[in-house]
Amino acid sequence: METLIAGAIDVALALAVVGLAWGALASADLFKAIVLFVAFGLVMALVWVRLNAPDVALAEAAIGAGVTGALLLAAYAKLRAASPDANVARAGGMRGIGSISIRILILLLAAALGCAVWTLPSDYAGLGKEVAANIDRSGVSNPVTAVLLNFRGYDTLLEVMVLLLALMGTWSVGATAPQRETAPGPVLDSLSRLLAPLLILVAAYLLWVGAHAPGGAFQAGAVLAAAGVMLLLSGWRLPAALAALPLRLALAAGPATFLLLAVITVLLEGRLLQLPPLWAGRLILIIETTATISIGATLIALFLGAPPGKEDRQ
Amino acid sequence: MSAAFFYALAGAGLFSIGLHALLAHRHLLRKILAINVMGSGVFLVLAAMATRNGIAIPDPVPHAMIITGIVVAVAATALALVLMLKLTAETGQAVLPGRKKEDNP
Amino acid sequence: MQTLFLTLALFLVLNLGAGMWRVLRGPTAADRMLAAQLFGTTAVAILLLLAEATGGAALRDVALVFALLAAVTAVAFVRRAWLYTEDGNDSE
Amino acid sequence: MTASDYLCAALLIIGGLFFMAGTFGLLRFPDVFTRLHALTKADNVGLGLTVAGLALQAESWAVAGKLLLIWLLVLLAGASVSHLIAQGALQRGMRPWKR
Repeated sequence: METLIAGAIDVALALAVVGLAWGALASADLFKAIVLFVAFGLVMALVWVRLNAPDVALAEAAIGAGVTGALLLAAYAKLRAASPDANVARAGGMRGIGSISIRILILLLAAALGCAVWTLPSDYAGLGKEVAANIDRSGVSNPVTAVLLNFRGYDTLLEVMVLLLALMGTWSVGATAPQRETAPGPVLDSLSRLLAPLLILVAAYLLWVGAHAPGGAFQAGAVLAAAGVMLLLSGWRLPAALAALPLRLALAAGPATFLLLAVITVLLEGRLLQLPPLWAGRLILIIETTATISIGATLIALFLGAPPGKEDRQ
Repeated sequence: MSAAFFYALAGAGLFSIGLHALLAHRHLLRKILAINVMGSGVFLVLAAMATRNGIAIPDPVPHAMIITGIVVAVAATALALVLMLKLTAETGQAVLPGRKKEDNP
Repeated sequence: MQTLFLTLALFLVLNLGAGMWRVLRGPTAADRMLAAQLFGTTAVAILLLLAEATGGAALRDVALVFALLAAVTAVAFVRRAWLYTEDGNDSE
Repeated sequence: MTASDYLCAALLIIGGLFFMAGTFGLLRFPDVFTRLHALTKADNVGLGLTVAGLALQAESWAVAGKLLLIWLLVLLAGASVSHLIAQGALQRGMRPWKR
């Protein structure tokens, strides 16, 4: 009985995910597309839970609910401000023979992908055993954190670099359209005053809990970013004194610590990011703390768009 | 068939829907959403494949990759949105300049 | 009890599907946003039920993050996007 | 099943009904203000009863406290967002529906 109901939940969630994605990509109205996409992210978090991936669910929840929606809606507002008829974009899709042949090709591809997924062997051990066998030497007991920061630390190193690169790209494009905002008002003011400290607290909690349970630097960084986004939406601006050097230090802390550690481990242990088991726990905590600050700061800066002080507002 | 395979099929479906939207729409914001949907499809297949080891705890390596992927995707989305806004400010519309005859919408 | 938890979770997932109708229909942007808000609350309830049914304590953390961030998207809508949606601007 | 199990089941089922009522109201009510009313039923009462029912089953006070915190946060978000949207709708010249 229980497996049956659980199966029904799985079927309903999978259908909902596909339906929401379809709706988001097919809707004529751009705003509707964005709202459907936000809802899609929300349901994806439930799917991760059902697939037994609570770490991923946390990341999806924090990024999807805290950053993506605000990012898309702010971009939508700027887009409409820059070109008022930008919403009328249903015209100009591919037409005629091109459209039909594209559809046939996509259907063929979908069938091929479905076949490929279907015929995969249903019992494949993966790397779970290796992770479990070495977890004692990783310094943490949550296997996902162990993979992210110890066994495959180079992935995470590259990942924080990609974040920094994305921000450099964003800053080098320069300021975009000026943005209009409605007045914040007392309700929003008190809401952000209440939420921002709580968000920072929860970010710290997720960072700490990540050592032995779902959580970690990415989730904590995303929650931290949400705190910043919330404050920015309530009319707060980074004080000028913090906008220059302190902001850059926060942005660079994670990548710099990570790079330093990579160099040291290559010199001492002979292999990139091979953490000595005795020190691994403490080193991971240091990387994670700095990475959390940098990920949070980078995502906030990405939401802001132009470098603080350079954004031209009305 | 286990639930995981059903999710994997849904992932393949998401990828296909996203690819179609990426090719069929000219508006850049829709293309950005489409790429995100494609990415989610890939993540879904990865996570579904991670449950194949037959024990309660799935393979953590794909999970770590998905988390990295989610964060990279949001950063890339932010960059893409800024580029789109810049293009709109320059040309007045959020579409890539056409190669030939196609009239402006 | 497990059966009850799971049944209620399934019921709420179906509720989500019904709420999707309001996002699709609108008619105003505020209506779509309200439906998205209900999605968030329903997801929190589903997560709490699943946490109890499957014994996954981490799911409560996911629900906590959802609850904390429930307002962010809607605030972004009110403060930024609403000025430019079809119903939001008197001049349109 | 113990008495607290029965109470838990009753609370959860009534909570689920409030979620259904909220969704139903969101679909059936005529304008944004009445739909706000429907939405907050699910937020406040639906989730409140769900949390109350689950708190009876909680294995520790810490878990019950976390459940309560989650409910309070959703209340805060729901109330603030409802206020902001209602205020915005009024400013944009939408008038509450009258029979």
